[in-house]
This record gives sequence, C-alpha cells and structure tokens, in this order.
Amino acid sequence: MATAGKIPRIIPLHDHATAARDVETQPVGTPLIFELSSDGRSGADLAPRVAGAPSGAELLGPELCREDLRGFPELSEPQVMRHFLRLSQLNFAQALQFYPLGSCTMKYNPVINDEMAALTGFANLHPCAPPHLAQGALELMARLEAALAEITGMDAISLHPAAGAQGELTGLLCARAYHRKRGESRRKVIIPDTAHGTNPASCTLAGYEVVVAKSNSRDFIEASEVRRLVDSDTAAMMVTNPNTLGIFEPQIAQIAAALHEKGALLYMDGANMNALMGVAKPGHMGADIVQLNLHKTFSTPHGGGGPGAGPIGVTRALEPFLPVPRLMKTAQGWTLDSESPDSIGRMRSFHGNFGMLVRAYTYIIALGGDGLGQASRLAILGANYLRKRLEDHFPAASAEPSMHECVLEHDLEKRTGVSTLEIAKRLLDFGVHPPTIYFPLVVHGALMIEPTETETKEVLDAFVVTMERIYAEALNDPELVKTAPHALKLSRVDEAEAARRPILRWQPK
Amino acid sequence: MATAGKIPRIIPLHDHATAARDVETQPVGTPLIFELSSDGRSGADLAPRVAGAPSGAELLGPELCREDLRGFPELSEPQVMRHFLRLSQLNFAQALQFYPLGSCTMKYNPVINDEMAALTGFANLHPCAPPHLAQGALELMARLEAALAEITGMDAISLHPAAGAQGELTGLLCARAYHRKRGESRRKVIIPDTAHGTNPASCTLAGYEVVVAKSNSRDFIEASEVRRLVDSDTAAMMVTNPNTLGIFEPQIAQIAAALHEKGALLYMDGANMNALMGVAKPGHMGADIVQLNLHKTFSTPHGGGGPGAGPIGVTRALEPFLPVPRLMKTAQGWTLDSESPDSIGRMRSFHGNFGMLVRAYTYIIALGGDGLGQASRLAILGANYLRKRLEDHFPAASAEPSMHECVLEHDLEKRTGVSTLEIAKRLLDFGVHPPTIYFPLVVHGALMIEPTETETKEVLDAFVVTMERIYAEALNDPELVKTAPHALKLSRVDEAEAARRPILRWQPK
Amino acid sequence: MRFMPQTEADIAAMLKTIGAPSLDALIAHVPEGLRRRAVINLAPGRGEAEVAEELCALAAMNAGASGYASFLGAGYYRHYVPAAVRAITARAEFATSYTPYQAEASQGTTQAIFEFQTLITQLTAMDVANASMYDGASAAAEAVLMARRVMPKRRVVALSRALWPDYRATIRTYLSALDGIEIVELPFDNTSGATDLSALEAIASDALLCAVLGYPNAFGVIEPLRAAAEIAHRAGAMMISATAEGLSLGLLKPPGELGADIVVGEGQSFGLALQFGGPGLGFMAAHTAHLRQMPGRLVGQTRDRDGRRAFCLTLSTREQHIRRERATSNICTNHSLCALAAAVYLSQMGRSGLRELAERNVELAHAAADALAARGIRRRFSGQFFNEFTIATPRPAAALEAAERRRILAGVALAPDYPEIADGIVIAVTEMNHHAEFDALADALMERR
Amino acid sequence: MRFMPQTEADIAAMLKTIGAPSLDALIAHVPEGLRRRAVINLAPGRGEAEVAEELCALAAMNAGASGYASFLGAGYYRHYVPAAVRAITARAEFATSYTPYQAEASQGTTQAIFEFQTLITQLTAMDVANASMYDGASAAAEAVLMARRVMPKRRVVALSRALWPDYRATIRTYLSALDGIEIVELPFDNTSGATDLSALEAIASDALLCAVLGYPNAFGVIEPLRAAAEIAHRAGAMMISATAEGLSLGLLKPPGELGADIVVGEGQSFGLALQFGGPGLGFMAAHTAHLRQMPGRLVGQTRDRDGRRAFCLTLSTREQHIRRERATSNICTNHSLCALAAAVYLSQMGRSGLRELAERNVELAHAAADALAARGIRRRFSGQFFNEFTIATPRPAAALEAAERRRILAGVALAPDYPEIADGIVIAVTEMNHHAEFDALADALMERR
Ligand SMILES: Cc1ncc(COP(=O)(O)O)c(C=O)c1O
Ligand SMILES: Cc1ncc(COP(=O)(O)O)c(C=O)c1O
Repeated sequence: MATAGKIPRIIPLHDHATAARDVETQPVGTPLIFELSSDGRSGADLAPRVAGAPSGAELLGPELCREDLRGFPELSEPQVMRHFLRLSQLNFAQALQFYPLGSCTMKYNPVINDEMAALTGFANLHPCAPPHLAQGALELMARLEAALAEITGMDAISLHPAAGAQGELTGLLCARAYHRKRGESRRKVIIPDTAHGTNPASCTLAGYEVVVAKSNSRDFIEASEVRRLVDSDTAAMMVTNPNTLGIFEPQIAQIAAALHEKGALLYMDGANMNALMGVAKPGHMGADIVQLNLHKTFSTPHGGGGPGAGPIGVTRALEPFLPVPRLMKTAQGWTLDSESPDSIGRMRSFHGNFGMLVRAYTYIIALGGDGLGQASRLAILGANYLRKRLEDHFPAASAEPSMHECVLEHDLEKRTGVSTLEIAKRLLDFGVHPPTIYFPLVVHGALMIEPTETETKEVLDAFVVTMERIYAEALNDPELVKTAPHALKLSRVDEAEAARRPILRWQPK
Repeated sequence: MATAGKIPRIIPLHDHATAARDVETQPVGTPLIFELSSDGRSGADLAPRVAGAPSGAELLGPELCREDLRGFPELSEPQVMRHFLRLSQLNFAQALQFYPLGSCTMKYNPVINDEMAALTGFANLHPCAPPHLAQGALELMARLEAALAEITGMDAISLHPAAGAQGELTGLLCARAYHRKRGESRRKVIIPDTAHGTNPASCTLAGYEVVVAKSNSRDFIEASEVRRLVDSDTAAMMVTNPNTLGIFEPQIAQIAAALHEKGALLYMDGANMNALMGVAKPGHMGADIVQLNLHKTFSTPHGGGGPGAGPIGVTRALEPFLPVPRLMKTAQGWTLDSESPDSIGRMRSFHGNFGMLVRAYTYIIALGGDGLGQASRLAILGANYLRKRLEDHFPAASAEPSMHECVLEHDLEKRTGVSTLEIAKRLLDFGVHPPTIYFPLVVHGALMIEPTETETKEVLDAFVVTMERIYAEALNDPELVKTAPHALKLSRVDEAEAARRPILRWQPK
Repeated sequence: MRFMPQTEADIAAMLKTIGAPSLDALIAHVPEGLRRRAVINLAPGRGEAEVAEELCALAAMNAGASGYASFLGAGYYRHYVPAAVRAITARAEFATSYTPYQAEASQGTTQAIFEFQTLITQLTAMDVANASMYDGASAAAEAVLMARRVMPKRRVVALSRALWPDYRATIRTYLSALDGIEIVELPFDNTSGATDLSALEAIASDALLCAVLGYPNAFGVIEPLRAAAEIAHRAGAMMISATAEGLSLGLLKPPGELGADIVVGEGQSFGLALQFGGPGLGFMAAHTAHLRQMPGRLVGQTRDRDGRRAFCLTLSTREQHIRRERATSNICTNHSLCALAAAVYLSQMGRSGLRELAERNVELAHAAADALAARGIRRRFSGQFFNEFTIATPRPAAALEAAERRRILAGVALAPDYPEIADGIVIAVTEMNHHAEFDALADALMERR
Repeated sequence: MRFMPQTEADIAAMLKTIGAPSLDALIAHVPEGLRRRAVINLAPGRGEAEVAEELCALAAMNAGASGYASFLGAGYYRHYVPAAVRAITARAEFATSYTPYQAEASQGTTQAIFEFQTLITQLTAMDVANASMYDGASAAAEAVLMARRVMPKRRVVALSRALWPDYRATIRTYLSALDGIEIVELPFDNTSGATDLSALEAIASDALLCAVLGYPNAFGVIEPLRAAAEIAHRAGAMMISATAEGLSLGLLKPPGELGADIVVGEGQSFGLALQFGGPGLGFMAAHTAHLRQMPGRLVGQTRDRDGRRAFCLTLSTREQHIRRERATSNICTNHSLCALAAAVYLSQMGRSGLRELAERNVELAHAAADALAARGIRRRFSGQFFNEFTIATPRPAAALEAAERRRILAGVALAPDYPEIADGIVIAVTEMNHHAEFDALADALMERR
C-alpha cells in the first residue's frame, strides 16, 4: 500500500448504503444477499399464467399452500450476479494460487473438462431416459470403468459413490456382505494411527469396531503389527498408500498376505493415488477394495468442497457385492442392471455423479496411459524437491522417502512460540494457500505439503523463499507472524467464537 | 488493513521467483506472460504429423519459412490460465463495481446474451456458408433491423459497422454519396462544441471540413446558430442528442428544418440512445442518419474496449447508399445482396459483428417494447436523482433538465487545489469506477455521471455518501485525495512517463 | 504434456537438488515387482481438439437429451437453469478451491454456504440447515442415522412405501450394518396414493424411531405430513420428510410447519442440470435442539480480529476429521458447488419468483392431467399433486414406446419398482413443457389402448 | 423487469427527492410531439427461458454451422478454439470493463493488451503493434490512410487484385472521400496466382504511395513480398502486407523481414469463433519511425508512484478524443476482448505449438491438394500455398451443390468476385479437417464433371 500508514480504513462501496456511510467506525464485511434485498425486486421474469386459468395456489387450496416466503431474497439479476462475483473474489483457488494442500491433490482442473460435461448430450440427459437413448453416457461410463480398472489393477469398478468417504463406506459394506455370504460376521477393522478421519468414521457407519495399528518408528505399518492384530474377527484393514505421511507402505504385500491369511480383506484408501499411477497398482499390492477420489487424482474440481466422485475398484471375488445399478452389455447395447442379488444395494439415487465422471474421463484420455504415469512421477519429483529445499528449517517428519507429498515439522513453536497455524496464516499474506496442517495427527504441528505435478519449479522455488522468510520473521518479529494474515480483506477469523455461540443462519432484524 | 502500519510491503507469490525473493527492495507488478516462459514448455498438444510424411516446413522450403519464434511464450496451460485469471482480478468492471462512466452506458450485460452468442448454430457458422444453410442468422439480423428501425423511427437499418465511430463514418459517407448522387459536392459538416471526439475525426475521414457550432449559455444548440452556419456547402450537421451534457436538444426539430432547408442532412449521434427509448425517436426529430452503439444502449459487453457494433439507421432517401451487403428477402428466404449500385461499398469484411448482434437482439426481446421504454425512464431517473443529491458540492454544469446522465462541476480545484482527476482516483479507493472526466470539453473539470437503469437506489445513495466524503477529505486532508489511489494494488500510474519514453512491447533481456 | 510445466532442464535441476539420478530413482523404493507391472495400458495422451472430438461424439449418442418432449421426473426434474447460475459456478475461484478450512482465504465459499443454509431454513421452516449432502437419498439415510443418535434406544424405522425406491434402497443400505434396526414399510392407500397412516398408527410405540415420508411422494401425491407427524410425535418418534422436487417447497406448506423434525431433500431443481442423475444436491434441515447430532459441514458467522463479520466452518467436533469413529457421519467432501448453484438460483428467483414458478408448475401439471383426463386417461391416484402425477394405462411399456416414436418421453413406468401398480406411469410436468405437448402426449398414450 | 432493480418505493422516493411528480414529469421537456409517437411497438418483454427458446430455434436454423465437412475459408478460418480462451474471455472483469482510461483500475486489460501488442510484433517482426482494429479489411484501409499521413504528397495506391475482395472494397470506401487518391489494381499472374510485379514496377514512381498485397493472397498463394517491397522501396513507396490467415505467420517468413512497412491482418484464427464473420480482430504493426502516424489505441509500460511496473494507454495525442479532427483515425472502441482472446490463444499455443499447428495446416492442405490432384482435379495456380488453395473445375456452382448434398461445404467459388476465374474454387484446409474427408471431397467434386 502506497501510503498505508496515513489513511483511514477503507471499505469498498457495496450495494449497501451502510458500507460507505460509516467506513471508519463500523467495520463490516460483505453484505449478505438478504441484506441487499428490497421488497418487490425480482431477478426472474416468468411467462405469465394462462389468462383466466386458476392459479397454482387456487388449484391446491390454502390448506396445502404456505405463506409467502418472507425474508427470502428480492434482488434484480444484476445484483445477484454482482454479489456472487464479489464473493468469488474473496476465495483463494487452485487456478489462481499455489495451493499445496496435502492429501487433497489440488492439481490444475482443465477447463475443457467442464465444457465437455456441459455438452447438451450430457447435461440435459435425464437419469430415467431409456438406455437406448443414452448409449453415449453409458459407453462413457463403461470406458471410464475400464480405464480405472487398468490404472488400479482391480477387476471391477463401481462408479456409484459420490465421494471418497462414500466410496469407503461402500467398500466396507461390500466387505461385510462378502463375509456374510461366507457365513462369517466379523466385527473389526484395523486402521493405522495415521489414517484420515473418514476411515474410522466409515467403519462405524459400516458397523465395525476400529482397531488401531501403530506405525513403526519409521512411520509405516509393519506386517508384524498387522499380524499381531488380525484375527478371525477382523473383516478388513484400511491402509492408505502412500500413507498420510506421503510414504509408500513398504510392507504392503506382506500386510495383504497377513490379512488374507486370516480371511480378512485389504481395503486401500486410494485418495493418494496421484502418487501411484504407472508406479504401482493397488491390485498388485493385494488390495481387495480401493476407492478413488476423482476430484483429487483425476482433476475434477473440488468446488469449495465437492461435488466429487468416489468410485471403488474390487477384486473379482467382491464384484457381486458392488452397489446397483451395474453397467451391463446386452445385444441392444449398454444397460443398467439393478438385479444383482448379492449387491449391498444403493448408496444414493441414480447412477453416480455422472457430471464428474465426464470430467475424469476427459482428463484420462487427455493424459493417456503415458501421461498419467508421468503425472505421478512429476508429482513425486515436486514433493521431494520441496522436502529437500526446505529441510534446513522445516525438516521432514520422517526419514523415509517421500512420494507425492511430504510432511514437515519445525521448531518455531519451541523457539518463539509461533505455531503451525500461524505459519499457515502468514502464508496467506504471500498469496499461497497453506498446506494441510496438524495432520496426520501423529506428527506434532505437521505441515503436509502436496505440490502436485501441475506447478512449475519457479512456483516451488518461490514457495521455498517464502517459507524461509516466514521462518526468519518468526525469529525476528514473531508478533508479525502470530497476528497474520495482514494483507487480506479480513484479519484472523475467530473460529472459537463461531463454535461458542453458533449463528448458522441469517435472521431478519 | 489490520496492522497495516507495521508490516513491510507484501507482494503475492507469483509464478516468478523474483517476486517473492526481494519483496521489500524490488517492487514489481504482475509478471508478463513472457517472463513466465521457460524453454520447452508447451500449453498445447497437437495431433502428431502423419508418420513419414514431409513436414509443413519441408513442403514450403526454407525460402518461405521463418526462423523459430524466439521470445514467444512457452508455458503450460495451467500457467496461461493462472496468468490471465490473475490479470482479470486487477480490473474494475461493471459486473462487479458501480461504473457510472458518462457517455458509455455501463449497464448490466446479461449473461444469457453471451450464452446465446455461443450457441453452435451461431458461433460455428462460417460467413461464406450458403445462405440457405444460414437462415437462422439472417432471420435474426432481419428481426434486429426491424426492431432497431422501430426503436429509432428510421426507415432502414444497416448492421454493418463495427462500432459507433465506424457507424459515424459510414453515415457520413452515405451523406456524401447522397449529395453526390444529387450532383452536389458539399464540403462542410457542422459539429457542436460539445461533440464527442469521434465526430470531428469521422468528418475528416469522410473528407469534410469541420465547422464548430457553439452551444448557447444554456448548453444546447440553437436553431439560429445552425441557421447562421448552414449553407449550400454544408453536407450535414452531427448532433448528439441528448448532447454530451446529458441535455435533450430542445430545438432539434428546428435544427433539422434549418438544415433540410439548405439541403443539408441531420446526422444524429445515437450514442446516448439510452435516454430516448420510448421517449423520442430520432426519425421523428428529423434525423436523416443515426448510429447506435449496441455496446451501450443494447447491453453488449464493452470488453475492455470492444468489440462493439455500430448499426446505422437512415431515411428512405438514404437507403440506397447503405453499405453492402444488404439483407434481401427472396422466395428462397433471406439472402445477402451485394449488388447495390449506389452503395458506398464496404466498411469491413463480411456481415457485421454478428456475435454482438445476437447479444443485442437477445437483450431487445428480453426487455420488449415496454421494457426498453422503462429502461430509458429509469436511466433518466437515476441521473436526475444523483444530480439532485450531489448538488450541494457538485452542482450541475447546466441548469437544463438532465436526461440519462448529468455533468457536474466542483470548486475544489479553486479551494484546495484538488483536481477532478484526483477525485476520480480517490473514488477508486472506495470501489467505484470514476465517472468520465474532463468531458465535455466545454465544462471545466467536468464529472460526467451516467448511472444507468440497472443500478439500485442503494448504490446511488452510497455513491453520494462517497462523493460527499471525498469532498470533505479534499477540504480537510487534500494530500490524501491528491495522492490517491491508496487501496489498490498500484498507486498512481505515471501516464506522462509512458508517453515520454514509449515502451510499447516487451523485449527479451 | 500441456498440463505439466516441467521442462527437461527443470527436471534435471530438481533431481540434482534432490540428489537423485533420475525420476525413476525417486520410486526405486517401491517394490520392483509392483513397478514392473504398473505400466498403464491405455492409449497415449491426446490434444484438446481430439479429446473434445471423442467426447462430443459420445454426447451425440445420447439422443434422449434433446429433441424429445419430456415428462420424465421421478426424483429428478427438468427446470430452466438461468445463465447466471452457470456463470457463477464456472468461476475458477469457486470451482477450484477446496473445502474452506482456511476461513480467511475462503470467505466467498463460506458466505455463500451460509446464505445457502439460510435459504434452506427459510424453505423448510426449520432452525438450521447444513452445508449440503450428496443427494436427497443419502440425505434421507443420514437423517435416519441422525434420528438414531438422538434416540439411540429406539429401533423401528417406518418407511413409506410411497417414498422413492432409490431413497428406500439407500436408507436400507445405510442401515444395513447397524444392529437391531427394524425397517417397517408403510403401505400406501391405493385410492389416494398417500401413505396409509393407520399403518403408522399401528406401529407407533416407544420402539418407533422415526417415520420417513416423501413430500410429495413417489407418485406425486402430497402426503398428509401434519397427520403423520402427529402420530409419530405421540409415540415420541421423529418425523422425517423427504422432498425430491425442491421447487414444491416454494408453494407447499413447509415441513417445519407441519411438524417435521428433520427435513431432507434433493436440491437438483435449484439450478442444477440433469446430468444423467448427478451430481445433485442433498439438503438437510433440523431443529437447534438436535444440532449436535447433525451430520455434515456447517458454516457459522463470527468476526475477525478487527470486528468485521466473517464466516467459517464450525461445530466440527461433530465431524470425522476431529471425532473420527465417533463422528456424526463420515461425510467429508460434500456438494458445495451445487449448494452455491442453489444459492444463486434461489436468490435470482427470489421471494415472488420462486413461488410463481412453483405455481406455474402446478398449473401446467394440472392442465396436463386435465388434458389426459379429457381423453379418458385417468389418474391412478386421487391425492392432490404438485407437478407430477401418476396415470393408469393398461400397458405402460407399450404406451411409453409408442410415445417415444412420436418423440415424447412420456414418463416413468412404476411397475419395475411397484409390481402392485402394473398400470402406472409417473408423469412430471414443469415450466419446460408447453400446453401444446399435452394433446400430443394424450394421442401417444391412446395409440395402444 | 429482472435487469432493473427499482421498486415502486424506490421510484417514489427518488422522484420525491428530485421533486418530480412522476417518471414522465422528468421528460416533460421533451417536445410532446416526439413523446407522443415514441412508443416502441415491439412484443412485450419475456423471461429468460422464453428468450433462450427463440434464440435456440434461430440457431438451429443454421444447418451450415455443424454436420458438414467444411472447406470454407476465403478470409475466415475454422480452427480449434481451446477452452482456456473461452474461460478467460468470459471473465466478467474482462468482458464488462470499458476502454482502460483509468489505468489503476484496468491493469488486467492494459497488461493483456501490452502482451498482445508484443505477440503481434513477434509474429510480424515489426517494432510496434497497436491494441487492435476492427478487422483485417478495415485495418488494411487504415494502413493506407496511415501511409498517406507519412507521405501526404504521394497519391497512387496499388492494390493487388489478388487481395481479398472485401479488403479491396473496404480500402476503396475508406479512400473514397479523400482528394486526389488514385487506386491502381495490380493484376495477378494467371499461372502462379501471385501478383504480377511487373505491373507494380510499371507504376513505381514518386507518386506511388504504397502497394498492398495479401500474404498469402485471396487464392491462397504466398506472394513474393520481398520482391514487391523492393520495388516499392526503390520508388520510395511503402509496402503494406495484409494477412487474413494469421496462423500463417507462425511459419511463413514474417512480413517485417521481407520489407513490409505496415503489416496488417485478421486475427480471427487466434482463438475466435467463426460467428458468421464477426467480431474478428484487426491487427496492425509498423516501424517505430511511423509510430506517431499509427491509428488506434496503444498501451505503454510505465511505473506507478512507488516504482511498480504498470501499463496505461499512451500516445493518445494521436487519437480522436484529444486531437479531434486532426486525429490519426476516428477509431474509439476497438476489438479489445478479441485481442485478449488472441493473447490467450497465442500464449497457450506458444513458441513451438503455433509453428507446429501452422505446419500441420500446410501438411493437411497439401495432402488435400494431392488427393484432389490424384483424381484429376488440378490446382488453378502454381504458386506455393499455406492452408488454402484454388482448384479449377468446370462448373463450380454445380460442384459445390453436389458436395453440399454429401454434407460437404467444399469451398468458395471465385466467379462472383473474379469473373475472369470462372472455374475457381478456393479450398481451405485446417487442423479441423481429417484426411478421410479429402477423398469424399474429391468424389463430390467429380460427381458433376
Ligand atoms: C486419505 C483420504 N481418504 C479419504 C478422504 C475422503 O474423501 P472425500 O473427501 O472425497 O470424501 C480424503 C479426503 O480428504 C483423504 O485425504
Ligand atoms: C457520444 C459518442 N459518440 C460516439 C462514440 C464512439 O463510439 P464507439 O466507441 O463505439 O466507436 C462514443 C463513444 O464513447 C460516444 O460517447
């Protein structure tokens, strides 16, 4: 800011008189859409009712009809557009900022993906359209299933689940059904201490008791630990590979063997598949079930928290239990089959998050087999490069080689009281979205960094410079870091306050 | 800024190592696309050449082929996207900010317009497609011509010109052809002292000598002044109505009569048509020629300076001179006719800025006849409201009633040395795009304000508060205003420096 | 490859820094047996033009997406999506950001979700709504699980048989792993098409956990929600209403007013394209009393250090990343961008527009029903309906085929899911249908009578 | 109406402030005779869905836009437009801003234009380029006017007859009002299809102002620009080159290297859809020596008060808003958003991609010519070509019709514009054409032989 010290606080003009009125005394944020509303405005003009015909309200009668939607927004179309356009500019996003959020694979989302999903033939297709009028969609799903099977080395794919967590639950319910079918009712699932929170949560939903496996001092799971825990009551073990420290589980094959020996299944959490394409296939590791997060590895947009898609792959033995509907090839072409007697059933309506499937398929054929393999290699390169360059002040939490992400530590908390959270907030001032922090839980003050293959070396270098700078700031001027961010429209947001006194909706005055 | 005084200058992380490296010592702007380039990167993958076939370069031989495009950008697709997305956020724009730029009609540009122009049937249509395969496009043009004729009260419309200024030149050349056809070669065009710069410039291009008519003390043109100037050597007079002070020319009919009496034509600059829809038709005022700026009145986007479209309307007498091609109805449907013996010829390739015509037509049918009339009335309401509310410190330059815009003055330059430019720059700090300034030239330090009908009363009220505040600042802390803007990514840009030592392209180091 | 910026020189420099001789050296620790077989046997990468060509060809193979007058509904509805919705959701700032963990860098997303939450509470007349679920069916399943957390001792779940088959199936799957749950299907009244409440009455005991009814239901019939809620409440059980046609809430009495304790539904009608059935938008609203048992993300209002209003994810101690196996749900990624679309859509339609649109849907659907009735095609059920109704026709499959030949997708046959309604076709009518289509529909349906 | 936010209450309050009794009172000073007749007799306004329906119906009436193998060129070329170009130009910040008069609020636009200017100088090998013109034809006309400003005493303008008819016609119109200009049309060599330079030689005197040649020309032939420039320069005249297929500059020797003094052209190939011929993108590049005579906007680099690099419109003393009747041109609104599209396109294609694409176009066009030649359809001219060539066929109109029946738009007949080439069809081949189409094209063209 040119003469920042001299001038009073300035708030941009909003569609809201108060914003400009009391700029110094009354700091406000962006008005809510409800606060921009004014009685009698409208952003939509509808074709008028057929003259003389009774209205919808008359047809249904007062017994069935509600009062007027008091408090609902009343704005013109330009106001609506301006409001949400302005909101958009308050976000950091992968397309605009470096966003090395570990475990989230914030890679570039090709714009062509969205265009393809918006093609009339896909976007306007009703899920109940007769299959012979939807062969393109079904064919796409079939090609995507085949591609994902090839990438993972699994025998069968279900595109049904809506996200990674739903994929986990789907997979665990398949495991359950599998054991049931064999007349067994196993009650436990083993989960490493480094697991993502969705893993234990999915276990509970699937009716399993969680047994925690401890990572060894080198931050991976030893087959011996699994052997110690697994028994005839173990339904499965969920292993994230690479694990949440970014480390390839070196004993994965032995773990699988240990499980299989006891009749338990290996569930592989494939959220980190961006490390493995063309590098190692879950199917070859002995995985019986794997979920993929298309919104991570396969470049569908995260959308500020979804929608995603969480297909699962399984071995032949588990295929009968996959959710319905299943794609089926008939003489008349593709159709959707819901008659699958051993299936766990449905996890949702219709046929999966099809719009996301289009995007993922578009991405996969753009990269091709070779490109996918290269993507994983370059993702690994970037993570190892950052790890190496940052090692002086942000040493890796583990001595093991990193895959597509690295988890770092630091001594600032001890030296100057600057926490990982504060480092993260300070990064915002430099236009960088912070890494994932405080995860995995086993690493104190973790910084989990996943640069992805779509970032340049220059960006990584600049990130290193920025991190080094923050380290120096933390030593020389810790308050500066502790009170970050300073360069955004907002200062530090009080999250504790939000939880203490929850305000979860706007209320008219 | 939370603790703005305390912290060093911060520059967001760019795809450019230097940005973060020397943040304090080396202030930089956003890197140029060329500076993000790196040998061997590519943002496009092409289908490979047919194996074994000679390359394009081989087919043409070294004599015809250039050296490699040294210095041309080499970036990945994500880099290109990120670069231009970031650039976009440096702009003010009507969709996001109040943009009361006088004479420019920065109204809301409906997003549906752009979608319609992007329909395959329009976007992928080649201009040389046989007319029977382009009937939809031709029909749209015919409907748009009819609508514009109805709105302006003119007999015939040509959609050919690419922008307002080209419309002016087209119109003047038609006037010239008209006089020629009558065996006359008139050499002069009368232009008011308030005219937009394109008017005299177009006259010169059309081979005319400019004669300046003086506005009277009430800021409009008197018929007597026209009578004083017009003679048998006068080809036409160009009148902007409402004029650039936002005043409806009260003697327009008498002016037309005075011109017609001497065989001269009335050219009406229709850039301010947003004041006149359903209020007064140029055809009824006696205009022989009028140009419309579809990117003003008819909501096609300004695009940071175009593309626009500048159709002209003329009386029956001038129709034969309109540029080719002309739409023609035949038994087989619409066709484009270039056989118009008296036509001035072409001003450009093909059939006009068709993509803009689609948008304008979409807008016109959305509003309908009633809506267009209401739009002008509400535009006039907004301008008069601002004029009234600002009159204490920013009195209107003219006592005449305002139409869709008002031109204001102020005494700050005299009282505290704060100039109109500085007021404009200070407005930026409040998130308002400044009005047009220093135009019309006849008003000292003019602020020309055109709020348009698509802004809310709340926005206008907030603008008033902001202007009053700046007035107070100028009195109490003139330096604050003189050194604005303070709240943007850049401080005041040195335009003199740019002109003194022109750097018009990037050069490799 | 156009998405990956690393030049040969970059790779070499980075490897040098790392101290690795090659890219493959970085993965040398991955067991050789895995690496050797890991090659992905798919066609090589392609340029954007070639990719677009393949996808356009596939899209063109979906004849059902255009060129047909469509009366398909059955849980997913064809409404006009305004351009503003597409323009906003296409914003890279919204589309390519993650779940808003860093509040300061996510005010766009958090505020929009806060607005979405508010809009849903207004539509449903409930206290609180979450940031979205996957879809209506899974939201319904999560609602039952939530009810179970509120009243862990109760075990009977009453599902209306007139609830969409997908919803019932999803609920069954979600509950399949839970011990001791008993699902009872409430029959529907064969005349009115509404749930037979005497069946609910019959099981209304202190074992009853909740009753789940569609509102309107799978036959298009507007359920007597208030009466159902009263029965459930008398037994101390919870009433869960599920709405697949979100638009109906613009006109019908809100479930919250009728006594629903948890309100879920599908928000696809609020600005989302059909997309062959997904992604849609699950919504869930509840009473403050049950807030801590709600699944899913919640955005709350707070302040920044300088007192400015701000928004952030809150009450996350309910969630998997904090509470792990004791979380209220495993949901992580939800349908945020769809919630944004809904927020834009509902804001643009607005107070009067949404109601007017809902009314228009009723008017058109009733006009269609009248047009069919005039030709002797009668409604299968007498219950009042919103924009969807069931007709009775002797040979539904043949009728649908006949209609298809006339380029009409006349509706969805009930028989596959309801063998007891062998003659039923569910017909949805929205503002996208024209009066002129109704006679054509009647003609087509009569062809094979 | 959805675009206008004023409620009844707003209007009343505003009128009250103004002190006017009604909206119409605000226009009472407009002569009654005008107001009375001003009602616009058009259909009433419509909702977005209805508007979209009408436009979609019109779009669907343009069968030529899809479903045909197209070889149409003749000044406008069908190239693949990458999604990134659409995504960027759709940004509201770019699309809804005005000409960047306020530099501080327009750095997005000004920097992008600065980059565009640089890209054009690189492509053309010239010193400076402006911010854009309307299209190639008007840019060519402005170039001649510019030459005239540089050398006001010279009066003969030599236009190659092999320059596109639209360009020649536009130049004629622009010059029509100027005193004393003489336009001489240079014939083309009937064998090579290139401009007959001996005709230029013949008029190369100190009256010669400039020569304008297409590069490549309207027949697709690559003109001997260097030789033409030498002749012009010997006479002290200026050489103006005009390129309609901007992509050709990715491979052909740049006009600046061959002696062109002003280089103009059409940038439609750089990421703009066909759009029935507009908006396109005129570009213009020149030498620094003639900078002050250039028409159009120019963006220059400068600094802000704190030394940061910044960009702004500059040298505006050339322009209409400052210089009025003595301006270098009347151009005001130009084609800025199209220039942005080109900047994105060229950046994405990049150094190697643009050349590769240009080469691919040459390869395909030559393959097509070979395929036709193999079937006895010969090229009309011997001159070397880029991606467009002229064939000779006895009855072009019949041949085009025959092709159309096979869903091929085979090219553009020359006869309407060149009666002397009654047998010519200009065929353009781009990366959007497939090898498989070439035989079908040959079949079609042979059908009526
Ligand atoms: C390792 C891991 N597993 C599972 C998930 C859950 O995936 P989703 O958010 O798609 O439900 C995540 C998401 O962050 C993850 O990182
Ligand atoms: C009064 C007036 N006339 C003419 C023009 C020129 O129109 P264009 O910029 O479309 O060439 C303008 C544009 O600002 C104008 O305000």
